[in-house]
Amino acid sequence: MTESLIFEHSRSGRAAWAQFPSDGFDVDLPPELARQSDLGLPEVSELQAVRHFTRLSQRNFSIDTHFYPLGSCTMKYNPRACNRLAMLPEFLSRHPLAPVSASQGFLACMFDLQEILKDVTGMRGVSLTPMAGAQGEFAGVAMIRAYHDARGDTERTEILVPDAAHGTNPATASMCGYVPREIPTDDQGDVDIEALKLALGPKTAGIMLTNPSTLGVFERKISEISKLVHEAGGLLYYDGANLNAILGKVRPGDMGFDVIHMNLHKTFSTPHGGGGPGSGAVGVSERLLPFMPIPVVGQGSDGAYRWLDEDDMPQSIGRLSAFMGNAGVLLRAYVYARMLGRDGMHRVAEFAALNANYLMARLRDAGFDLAFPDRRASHEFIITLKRQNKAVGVTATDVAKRLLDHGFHAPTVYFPLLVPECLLIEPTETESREALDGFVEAMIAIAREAEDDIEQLRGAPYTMPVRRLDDVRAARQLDVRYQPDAA
Amino acid sequence: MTESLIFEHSRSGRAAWAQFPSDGFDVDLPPELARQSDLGLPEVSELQAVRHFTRLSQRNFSIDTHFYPLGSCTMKYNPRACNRLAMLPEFLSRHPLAPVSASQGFLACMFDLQEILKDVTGMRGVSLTPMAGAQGEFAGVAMIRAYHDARGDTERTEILVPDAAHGTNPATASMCGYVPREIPTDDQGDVDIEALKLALGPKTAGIMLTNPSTLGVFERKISEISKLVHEAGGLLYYDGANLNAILGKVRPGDMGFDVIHMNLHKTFSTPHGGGGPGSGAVGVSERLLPFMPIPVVGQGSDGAYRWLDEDDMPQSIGRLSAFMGNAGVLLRAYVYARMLGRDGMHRVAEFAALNANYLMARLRDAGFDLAFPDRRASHEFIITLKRQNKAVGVTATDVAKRLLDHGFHAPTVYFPLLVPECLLIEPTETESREALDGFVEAMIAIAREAEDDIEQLRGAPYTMPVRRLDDVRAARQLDVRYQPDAA
Amino acid sequence: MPFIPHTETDVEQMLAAIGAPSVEALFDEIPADLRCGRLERVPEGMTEMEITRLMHERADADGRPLNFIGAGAYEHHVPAAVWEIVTRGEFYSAYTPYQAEASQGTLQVIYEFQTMMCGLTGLDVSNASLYDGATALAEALLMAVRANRKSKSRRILMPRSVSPVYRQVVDTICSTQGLELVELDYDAQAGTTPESALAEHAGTDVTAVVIPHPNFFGCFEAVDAMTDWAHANGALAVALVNPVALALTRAPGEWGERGVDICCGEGQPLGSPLSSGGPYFGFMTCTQALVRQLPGRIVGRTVDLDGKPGFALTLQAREQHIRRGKATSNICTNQGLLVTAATIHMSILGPQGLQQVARASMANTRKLVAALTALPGIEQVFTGAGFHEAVLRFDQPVRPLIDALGADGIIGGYALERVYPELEHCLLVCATETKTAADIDHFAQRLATLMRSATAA
Amino acid sequence: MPFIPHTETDVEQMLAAIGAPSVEALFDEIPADLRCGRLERVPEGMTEMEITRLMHERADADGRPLNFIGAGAYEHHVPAAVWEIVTRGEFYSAYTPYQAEASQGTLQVIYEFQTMMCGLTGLDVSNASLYDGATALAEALLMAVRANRKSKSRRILMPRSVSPVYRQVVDTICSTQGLELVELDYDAQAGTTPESALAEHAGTDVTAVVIPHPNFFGCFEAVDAMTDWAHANGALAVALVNPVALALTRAPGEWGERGVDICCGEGQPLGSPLSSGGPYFGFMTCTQALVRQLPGRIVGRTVDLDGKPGFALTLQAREQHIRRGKATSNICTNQGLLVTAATIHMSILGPQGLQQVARASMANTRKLVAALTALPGIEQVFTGAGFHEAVLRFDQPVRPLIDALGADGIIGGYALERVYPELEHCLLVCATETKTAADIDHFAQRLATLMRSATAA
Repeated sequence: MTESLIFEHSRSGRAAWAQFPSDGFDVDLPPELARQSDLGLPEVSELQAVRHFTRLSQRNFSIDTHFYPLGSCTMKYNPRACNRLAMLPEFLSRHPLAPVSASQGFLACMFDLQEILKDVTGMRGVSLTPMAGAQGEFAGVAMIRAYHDARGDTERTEILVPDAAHGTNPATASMCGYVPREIPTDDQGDVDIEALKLALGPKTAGIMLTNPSTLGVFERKISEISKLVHEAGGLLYYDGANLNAILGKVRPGDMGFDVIHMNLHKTFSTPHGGGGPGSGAVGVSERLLPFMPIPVVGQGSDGAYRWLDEDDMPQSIGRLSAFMGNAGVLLRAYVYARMLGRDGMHRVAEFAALNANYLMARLRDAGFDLAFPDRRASHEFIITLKRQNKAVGVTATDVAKRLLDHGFHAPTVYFPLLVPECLLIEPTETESREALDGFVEAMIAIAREAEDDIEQLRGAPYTMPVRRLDDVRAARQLDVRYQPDAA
Repeated sequence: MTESLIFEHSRSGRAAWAQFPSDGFDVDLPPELARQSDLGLPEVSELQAVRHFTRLSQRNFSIDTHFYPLGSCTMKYNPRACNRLAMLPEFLSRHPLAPVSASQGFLACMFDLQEILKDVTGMRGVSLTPMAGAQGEFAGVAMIRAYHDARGDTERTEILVPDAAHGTNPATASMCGYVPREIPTDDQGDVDIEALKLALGPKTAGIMLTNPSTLGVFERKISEISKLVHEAGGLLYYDGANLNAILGKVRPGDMGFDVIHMNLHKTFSTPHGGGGPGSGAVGVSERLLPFMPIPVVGQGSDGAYRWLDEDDMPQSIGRLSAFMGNAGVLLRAYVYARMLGRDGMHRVAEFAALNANYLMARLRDAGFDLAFPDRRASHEFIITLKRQNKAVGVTATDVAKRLLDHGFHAPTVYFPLLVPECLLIEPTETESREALDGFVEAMIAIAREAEDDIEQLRGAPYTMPVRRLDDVRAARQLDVRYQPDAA
Repeated sequence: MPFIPHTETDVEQMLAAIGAPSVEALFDEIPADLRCGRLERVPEGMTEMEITRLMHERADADGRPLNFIGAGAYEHHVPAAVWEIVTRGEFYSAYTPYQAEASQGTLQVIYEFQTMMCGLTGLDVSNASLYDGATALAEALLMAVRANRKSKSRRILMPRSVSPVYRQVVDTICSTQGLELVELDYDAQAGTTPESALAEHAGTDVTAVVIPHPNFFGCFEAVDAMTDWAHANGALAVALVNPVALALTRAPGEWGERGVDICCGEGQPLGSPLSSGGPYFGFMTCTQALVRQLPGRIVGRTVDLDGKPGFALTLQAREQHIRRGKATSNICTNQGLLVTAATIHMSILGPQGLQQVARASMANTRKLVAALTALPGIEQVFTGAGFHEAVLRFDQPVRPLIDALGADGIIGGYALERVYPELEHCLLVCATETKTAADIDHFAQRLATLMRSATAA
Repeated sequence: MPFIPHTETDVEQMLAAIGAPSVEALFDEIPADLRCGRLERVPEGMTEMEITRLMHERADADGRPLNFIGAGAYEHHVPAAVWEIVTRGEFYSAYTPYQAEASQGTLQVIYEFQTMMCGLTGLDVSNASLYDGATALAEALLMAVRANRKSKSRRILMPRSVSPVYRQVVDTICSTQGLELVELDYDAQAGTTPESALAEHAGTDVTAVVIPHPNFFGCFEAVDAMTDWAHANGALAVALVNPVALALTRAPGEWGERGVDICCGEGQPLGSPLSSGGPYFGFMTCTQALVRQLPGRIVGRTVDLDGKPGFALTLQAREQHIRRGKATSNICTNQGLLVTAATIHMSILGPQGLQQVARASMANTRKLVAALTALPGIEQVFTGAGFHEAVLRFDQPVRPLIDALGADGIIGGYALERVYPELEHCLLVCATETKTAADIDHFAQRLATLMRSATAA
């Protein structure tokens, strides 16, 4: 059933009367500024709004309702306590510019979180202010730039990026004024060391890596890479997208990275929220400490917490948000970290790896081709439908859409770009073995269907609110806002 | 798709580890008391529980998702603020036996609510303690009994109940040790006055009425009935089930009632919760004041609130709950009452009547038969399918089930018992005209289907998680708990 | 017009469709002399913003004191997930599942709840809940009267170790139906019902015996002996239990030779916040033999037209909307939302969690007793193991102490002397798993200070 | 093992299926010398009960003071329904809607959001949000550079009346891309950008002009003149707006002859609680002509295989996961949950509600100014109408006053002298619709007392 647009429920003169003061207020607006046109907002009752959005919510898959093995996104359980406690009235009503004397409770949480993140990453300093992974990346590369600049080392113009990297990596390098330069991957999924050596030189500002890589495997030559890059005068940037895979097992700082961003909405289980908010805290090694984005929370000798800002950190790359980033997300991450505790941190990677390797083994045994059959899975792995695509024409999209009918969210498809018709599958540590087994059964059924009735498969999904959508039309006949008159 | 039972997700040794202390505790339980058998609780992860119950919730119709015109149940919008504010941490953590000195905030809300309910009902005193409508009824009839007993008037053994009444009325009379005696209804839906006169006498303890009656019409001879019953020495009990119809228009106290219960989960919009909690506050006239159930909130001359209990009200019928009834529900009702305010109270009945009379007119015009075509609807009205049943065999159940497929919850069916194949329809004041129009369209479509394809109609519903259920089997092959070994 | 969606145009057009000149005209069947004017004593409406502020102020006025009181309502940790799910609109704003096909969510929850309560209590059948523990006991006794057809006396043996307010509620509800409540005194040392108290009634017509577990003082009664005594004397055995205690102790269905016939109790410790006393829920389970006497709603599993399993209310023939004056009870509403909370709560805690909560509560109460009886002038009244609660006797009146503690943000316990005059200067105290060693210390220190100054004064 | 569902049996059987001897073996590709030991500085795990208590204690420590501060984050009433729906698992725990068919809820919400933002700002296209207002301004300027192909200078005219932190953020983000930010000073009487400040740059190559509305001081700039000046000088006009102000004032799409090209701002006042500064969301709208330069996600309406309408992400070719190094931005995440909140918030408030909130906020700030300037030693700095905020000059240093007010539970305003050295002893104050006459009185009285004792001392 189609759900009407909220604007279609609108009637002139209708309102949610309990929600605003009705009295007249005397305002002295200059007449030439006064608005004449409609605001374009719907006029509905409170019940209509509640009903509409409640019904819309039911048209989503989510972790709370479905297994959601979206590779590289770490869709694990978001503990409800994190939300509840971050939304205590005092936290919600705290103004970002409230004096430090009225903020010690909040600041204590932020300080503790910084300390925890330092330890789990092996870095010397942490700034919580970046508002998403991509902003964390920006901050990281900007710090690399600031570091070279501070040394007067201004000829470095390139950032090396493996071809398997997230698109944000080259985009970030560009944003920071660098030329991104691709480094190929070898057939085992590791960085091609010879190619790296050729690329390294006086122009090298640094390299952006995630480890395990987006190919789902651990970069085994990381120590060598680190040595080579440092010798060339470059710095190493760690994309924290895959931190969940190694939490408590190996620390980016110990691998030689100079700077790291963490996707707290992945590894620290804050909600993805249908596309955000994220949180991209950055950690740095000793040499980058002066350049961290502000503000950072410090502790005075009297035990009181305070903000460290431009006065304390004059070499900082500066501010990345109007206040201090996504504070409410950070509170959620903090609650999660405290509930996990020391032992829980170690278990994250262990059970994420157990689930990924188990699911990989089962799918391999069921006849699916692994992109890297000789490697351990990290917390995720890749299967490729290249063979089946050739044989019966089935695509990764077909499988993805059909999985929805089986009650599973699809894995990431067509990423990484290197592997044809691929599915990047990340089950996360919070899923039960039965959920994984159910997924395997669905995959087997779909593989069978691909052989028996490819047309049926291509028509999927059948049980969603809509069938397969026309993306081409969406881009060509752009309809990005409701215009009743145009309809 | 079937949703597994939570027990089917259970695996020995699994748990939601963050939810309980793991350390050993030293307890000195006598060994002969120690439990050996399983507790019979499922062993699941927190995510499994969250996912299971979130998915189960989606298998419900509710006000928040559907128009729900269930006659006599007043399924109107439950403002979210009521829930939010009743669940402030301080209210949730308040122990019922906390000293009065630490309870003034809570008691102020209860006192204010008593005052508001007194005014809207025109009664002299209110006790909030009954936990549901039926318990309010019990309290009311128990007070009638206590009143007669206190006067030494012990020969009154009968409670008169119109044949259209809710089943709770005669059941309550029985519970209080009275013999319920039915009074017939005339063909206009009013009490048969002649029959009433015949029934009244020295055995009459009182009469239980709701006005408007369960037939959806206002009892026009209420003043005469009141006079007759009082002259016979009986008291009048008002069943508050239909109070929504007259809020701010006419008050039970002014109609001559001696005692009333209010369904706060109807008129004051506290949530029905899938079958409770309700709240059945009672109001009384002067003569019944001493008999109200305890505790009641009083105010001292210093303005401080305190509990009135057996010491203050020695003639009270006593306690009805371990503490003071459904306090959290009362807080919700209080917030609702304050948001409505004086003017809002009047509007409740006005728009409930407008919606009911409009929907009645539209259905009549669409060819449906009204049970009382010559009467105004109150907040609800009855249509009867007697004619269509005779013609094509369609039943009220068929229509009810098919409405679900159209996205509407069914009205109450087969109640009141007097009207064959009836639907009791209560749209409430919070529904928009478009919702009512949509319901009319669905009813027209169903009526057409009944003529065109009765078999199709009898197979409804088709779009729910299950098709029509076998109630007979449910009662005969009783399966009221999961027994894995028995399956 | 809070919560009214009508526009002026709507009103006009709707009145036209009705054929009425005005909204007022819709009330023309109400005699004019009965019509009320403005409700002057109802305050003007507030916006949500205004009432939010008022309610915050009132909540703040009461604060969140440190509770060392139980007496029938227990502060336990409730996982955040529980109420986040319970208050989802689909559960919160649904009605009783009369249209089963559109209510499978609520119905399956109740079926799962019934299964859990049967498991915990060791009995065959559970209803979908009653109002609270006290009314559940009243309903259990009315049920016992219906079920025990051999007994004509309607005499119920009721230990004084049962909560005094429960006994009051039973009295309110059952007195009109001719039940006779016979009190059994408790042993002044043990705090439990002595064998002799029952023996007195041997050979008389007793309809049912109530067996509290633990009793109001937190003490464990001789449940096996009491159950067997009831059966030997033609009476039904009715257990009144704290469900958390059952995580550690034998199920009522296993007491004595045959187990109890009916088990009931307060469900609040299973996921309901303290919330000033409600809404909570009462639960009731019984043997298969008594199912048709069980009051309240019951959900059964059945199949649909396609043979697929589904859930529906069943055995409705017992209920008031069918049987009217002859129903097993006038109960109509249950406490569905609290049952939903309990079902999620029990699912999340699981057997290990509930056991640990029970253990921690027992251990903490023991620590509390140790800390307080270490103070001069305080001694424990009853011997033997206890669950959740303990009775302490002070060398001075306890009410002034409670009041003074209250001013310090400590709810110090429940003064027993009003309801048990013989327990002068006695306080019922409780420490659940929510209390830390530091909390207990804090309480003990404050109390020590207050007692010293009271003695000095 | 918090949040781990595995039983011992599961682990054994899963390892067997993998063919690995132990969980440790799954990490055998990590060089042994890199492996870390125990994370000693991470504290031991806490149960949910324990962390709940800790967080309550920390929240209590900060309290809920009375806010008279805005400066970019505004305390508005948010209907309870908003966050009860936003935090439903289906919204809360979903990812970016890459699988459109399984994400129609989120996608339709964003489409409705885009429609509302286009309506409010009077422009053609909206994206699905950016991180916050400050980064939205930075992205808007980067977009202007891409879009204004005629301009080669990358020079941006940036009024000093734009929030100082916004200017800092723009500097952080844009400095690496060669943007030149040219500051325009404000008029010391009016608090707005004088015509002369722009006129200085006439005839030079200007890429874009930033037009704050209202500006940081709460003053209304000459938006029409500034828009027209930009267009007359080959620059794009970039509006930076408070969306609540747009409920009363002309839409940026209607400013000047042709309207602005890009509009951006902080979405927080539309349903996001203050929450210590985030998560909020930035919004951005633009003319149809610039749509392909718009950064961030965009949702479009299309049809499915059956021709039924549905929603999907569109124009993804602009984004980093397709264009990589050549993307319009590295932005990946948006602030979906806050957009959901804003969409529900705007739906519930509607046009009347948003207008009343704007009116009440304007009127309350005026009342606040009147109450404070009635005190000796306080005067208003800028003339002319203001929205939400006002600048007051004191006859003494304001920091000690703010600190003293803080101790009384009043957040008294934002001290301007650090970011505007010329505004010595100046305070930026704000009173939204959440403040009552009594609140304003209370503030004024406390302030009067403090100022008297400061003067006396």
